[in-house]
Amino acid sequence: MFDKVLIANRGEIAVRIARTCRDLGIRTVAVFSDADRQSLHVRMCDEAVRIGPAPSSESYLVAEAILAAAKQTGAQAIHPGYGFLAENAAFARLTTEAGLAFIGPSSAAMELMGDKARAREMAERASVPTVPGTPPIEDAAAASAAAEAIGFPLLVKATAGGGGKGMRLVEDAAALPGLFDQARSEAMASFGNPAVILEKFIELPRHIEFQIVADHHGNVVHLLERECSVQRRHQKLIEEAPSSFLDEELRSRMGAAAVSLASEASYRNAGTVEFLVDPDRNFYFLEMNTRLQVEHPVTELITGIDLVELQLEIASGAKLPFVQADIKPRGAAMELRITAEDPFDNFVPSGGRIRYLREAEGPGIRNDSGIATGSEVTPHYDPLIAKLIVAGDDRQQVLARARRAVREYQIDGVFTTLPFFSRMLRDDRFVANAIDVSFVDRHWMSEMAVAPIARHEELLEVALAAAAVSKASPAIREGGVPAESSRWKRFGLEDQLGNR
Amino acid sequence: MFDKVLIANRGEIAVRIARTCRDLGIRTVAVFSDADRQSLHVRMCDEAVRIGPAPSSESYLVAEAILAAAKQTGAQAIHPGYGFLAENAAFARLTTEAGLAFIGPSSAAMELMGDKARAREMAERASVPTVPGTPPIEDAAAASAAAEAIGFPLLVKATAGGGGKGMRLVEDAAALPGLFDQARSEAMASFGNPAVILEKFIELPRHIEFQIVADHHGNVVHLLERECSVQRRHQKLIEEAPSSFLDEELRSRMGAAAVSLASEASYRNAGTVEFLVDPDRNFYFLEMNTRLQVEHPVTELITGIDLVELQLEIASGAKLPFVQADIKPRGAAMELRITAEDPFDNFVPSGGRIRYLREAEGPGIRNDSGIATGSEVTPHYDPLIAKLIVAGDDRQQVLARARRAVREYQIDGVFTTLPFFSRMLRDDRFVANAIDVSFVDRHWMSEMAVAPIARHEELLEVALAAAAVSKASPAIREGGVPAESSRWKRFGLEDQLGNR
Amino acid sequence: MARKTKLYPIDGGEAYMVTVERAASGHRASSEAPDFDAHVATQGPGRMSVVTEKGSYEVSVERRNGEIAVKIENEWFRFNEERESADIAPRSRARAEVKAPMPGKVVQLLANVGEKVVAGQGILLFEAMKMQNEIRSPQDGVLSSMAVAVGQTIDARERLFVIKGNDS
Amino acid sequence: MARKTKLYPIDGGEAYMVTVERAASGHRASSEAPDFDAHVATQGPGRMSVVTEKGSYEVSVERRNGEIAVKIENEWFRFNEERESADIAPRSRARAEVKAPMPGKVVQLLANVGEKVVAGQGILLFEAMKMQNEIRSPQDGVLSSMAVAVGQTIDARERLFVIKGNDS
Repeated sequence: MFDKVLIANRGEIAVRIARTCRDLGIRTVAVFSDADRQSLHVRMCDEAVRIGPAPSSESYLVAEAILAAAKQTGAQAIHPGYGFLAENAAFARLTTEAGLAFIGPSSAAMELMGDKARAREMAERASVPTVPGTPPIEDAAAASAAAEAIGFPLLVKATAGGGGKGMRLVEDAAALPGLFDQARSEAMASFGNPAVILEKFIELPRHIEFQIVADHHGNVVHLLERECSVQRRHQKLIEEAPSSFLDEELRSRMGAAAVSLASEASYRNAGTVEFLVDPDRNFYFLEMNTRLQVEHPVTELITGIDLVELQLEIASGAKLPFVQADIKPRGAAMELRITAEDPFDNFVPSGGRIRYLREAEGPGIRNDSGIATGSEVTPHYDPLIAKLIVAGDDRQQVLARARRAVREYQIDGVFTTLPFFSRMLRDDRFVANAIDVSFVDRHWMSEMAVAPIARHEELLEVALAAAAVSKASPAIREGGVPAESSRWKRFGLEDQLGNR
Repeated sequence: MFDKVLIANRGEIAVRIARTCRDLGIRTVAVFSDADRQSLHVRMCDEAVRIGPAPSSESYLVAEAILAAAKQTGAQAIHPGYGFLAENAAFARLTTEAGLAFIGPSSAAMELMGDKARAREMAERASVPTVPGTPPIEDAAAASAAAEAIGFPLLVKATAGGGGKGMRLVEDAAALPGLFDQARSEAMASFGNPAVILEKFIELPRHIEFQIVADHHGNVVHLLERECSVQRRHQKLIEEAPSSFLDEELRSRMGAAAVSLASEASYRNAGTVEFLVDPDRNFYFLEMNTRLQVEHPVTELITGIDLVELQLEIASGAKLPFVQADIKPRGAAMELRITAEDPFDNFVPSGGRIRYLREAEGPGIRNDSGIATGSEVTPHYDPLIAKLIVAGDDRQQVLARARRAVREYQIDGVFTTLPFFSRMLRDDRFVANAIDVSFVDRHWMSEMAVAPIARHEELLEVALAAAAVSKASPAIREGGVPAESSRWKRFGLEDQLGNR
Repeated sequence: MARKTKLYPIDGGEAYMVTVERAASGHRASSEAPDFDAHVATQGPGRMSVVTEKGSYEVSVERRNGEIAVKIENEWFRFNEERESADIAPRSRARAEVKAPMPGKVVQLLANVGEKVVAGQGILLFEAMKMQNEIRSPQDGVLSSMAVAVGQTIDARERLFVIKGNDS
Repeated sequence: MARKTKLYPIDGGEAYMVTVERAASGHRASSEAPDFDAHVATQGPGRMSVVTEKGSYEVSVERRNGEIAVKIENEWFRFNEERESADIAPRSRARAEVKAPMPGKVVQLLANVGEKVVAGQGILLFEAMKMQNEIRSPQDGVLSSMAVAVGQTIDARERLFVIKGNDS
């Protein structure tokens, strides 16, 4: 095992990795930008090296600076966390060339999975279902014939396309010829290339992913699934395991598909195979993430495995200490991503100083956080500040504990997604797991965020009492914060107030 | 199940009970003294009622005030926690007579177990081993004969005694006659009653206890053991489960003894049977605690059972949802009791304001705390302010995580037992579990507390840097605290400083 | 000493009248409409514990620019300290310059220079902290100038665009 | 502006000389004996992060009565801000009155009135917060009066006993 590991990341994931390293007696090296000198991850590591100014393009994304820090401190391995350089194949290669272990897959596997076309090819070779589609099609008649095999609804998509240009949703066979021609014309106009393909349109899909781990000795095991369908514009907000949408048969087939893909790709270390699952329980390979996921703790809680420990062991050459049959879920778990965003204002990011922090605690609660009382939330990085992870015997107990924990959790100084969770965890559709990846986009701002406050009259009285004491008693120190870090300082708003 | 429960307690246990109630949708009523208006348990309950001034004799110990609060709020049941009125049979009876459920055993069972002689009788009837002893003995010859059956060393103890008067430790048969006569004379002089008994002297015993739960339908199950041998003057400091001192055979026999005793006593709800275990693995009934224990979370972590939930279910008439064969330990757990005491000054209590609190978090960590940043630790109540509970696959992982967690845990404003844990968790003897109940008394103040600081030179440099910046930069806000709540305000010390 | 305190709903309805007086361990706050009687204890900046006959509540209070925002159980209640008179009510100004609130990148322009816009209308898409956000017009008027282009990286407080009011 | 700062070990050894200067995000502190160069960042009252070539440390600092106490990894380091001169060194005073530091109960008397006692000697056992603690003599002298009896309940600041100094 390594004696010293450099953690090429910041925030909650750097803190989380440092904890397991310390448990294993491994010394940790933090890297930090000028904006992060005060950050929790610097305090939680055994050594710390400055790598540049605040912008990540000048610090956390600079491979040379990170490798220099590793060399300077004598680190033997680099854990990239997620984001930043975690899926940068060139960084993985440079790390290995510098004689250090990269805690993740080979750069070749990262390159392969980073290329959507090659990843899809690999999935097909591994007999993993992909979204049914055609090669480029030239005319409407051929399209109609091909459409029979795919079924409706389907998408006509420009091969050179992006951003919805040259794309048409086709509901039935009658509409195909017209929309096919429109798409070709638009593709020609937009990209100078009229080539289009047909692809099955997955309606109301769920996002369900499988955690896999693979050692350097050819062993690949999946650690069950995570249901991640609560998303806003493709950003996950809540993840849970197991998915109550899967039965044992489907779980077993999807898990086998994930293992097969990883084996085919000679994948090493921890990775995640993401699938879309349609309401009829058909699943389709979406992509593979070649790193530790934000949501890995839910898998840890239902399997009892420390994934970071396993990553370190695999990277140092150990064999997997279990086989597939050993992996049995115990209970259920859910992760809530607490970000510094205002869910009532379309999740606009919020910066400022954490004036007060009291995390939820007690039975079934795990906290993976990157902040503490006094921390500054700066605009430079991802707004994820803390993860609240809840375990229990079953989904019902997890939901109850999560509701309690969200109510208990106190963060003053920035807007957070806690109010989103407070309402979401009580939503009948979420409680019934009757959701899909577009649920939040369809229902939050238009309906859930504007729904009246429950127990409004009762809470209004309390609010009036508190506001009146605050106004009437200048002796009481207020919750005011310096102008440069105010919750009110948000997009445009402060300027507007200033202009009044 | 109940709709509303009054929690007749304060601090961490009131908070912990409130959490499970909220998980179950049960409304909670806090009671508080004037010293506790700001306390966390008031903020964590759904309702709160003042029951009197700060001294517990005028608030938390006043049965009438608590029953009046229950009546006023319409609570259907009272959870007493531990301490205060938890083992007061009269309070349990008054509660029942007021038409409320008492979440604990019957007052009859509490009275029985609260009387040491009757409890010992009950144990003998249940064939549970007790410390071997004799009835009162009149002369040295009879004593010598009786001593043969007990073996040496043994104690000669005045039946009317207490505080060591009329007590002699006898190492061998030759010494018995002389010491026997001395003890009788001293007993006569001290208590006017020369009667003495012989009792086996248990050398270097461990304290190992079994959690039992019993429903109102005659079912009794034990939830395995807790090793609680790390004690200072009979105050537990660290508890863990399972005990690595027990093998399966002994665990099974001790567990059966605990169940047998509870059955014989028609015990209901949760309780703990405490045993002394000698180095030869003989065990002896010590006493039964008729309430939830401080250290119940270690049992929760190795069994996956929420004991407070189970208490509430039992009290509302439910049957135990498991049988003995279902109870299998998963992994290991350890609890560290963080008290406001200075371990370097003989554990003298420390009061003050919690200026900064950051609990340890991450994999395997559970916090049950009664404080938050800004809390006052007052001299009125037990100095236990927080419990750090650690779970893992086995004792080795638990120890590693506990060391990490203690290092990570930050409390400013009062002295705490964290430095004790920091040194204890690295002690070879503790790591090997080669301890007994007198270990801390024998080794802490004389040896471990005065051992040099590890990595002294390295940390001294850091201390000098921090102290120099603090002294040289008046601009930096200091960690000074108001005089009335200072860490320096301890027994005698402040007055002495003031007199200089 | 009891003191009457007025709080104005943010939406402009009738003012609430709350009586505040000192009490043991904090303050007592009471009102007739709505009818309540609360004990309020303060612990640290902006953190309060409120106990009424109905329940016990943990509350966070923030004050800024004459507004009092109260958070209870993850719901927000907002009041004005003073009634905004007609004189100081928001109105269209001659010129409103909108600046970038934090460093980021311009992703898309949503309005063209010379276009009539209304208050709250999105003018450009701005990416910061990995998220896209609309920067909106603070008032009705005309988008008179655009200082940035798509793809441009912007520092905090850099000017983005100017809206000329209808009055001007 | 570099500034030399002296810190005196609590045990009275040689003073440490540390140079402090402002630096980005905090201060730089350095010394020749022992030889170190540290970056110190402060976050909130008494909380510091120290980064040296050897490592990264989280530190808590408390100052009171001319003493600076530093906590690192649950170990304490204590310094005096000023060297105590012979003039202000602790000495026996004419009379030292010792009061109860918190409410509690007298459990046992450990010395008799008229008895000669030394600084640090236990005078009585006091129970508070469920724990028994020795109240000790602040100086050498004679236990001249005892204001309390075994079993008596005492309020905070109530007088317990008086020690008369040998000088008097």
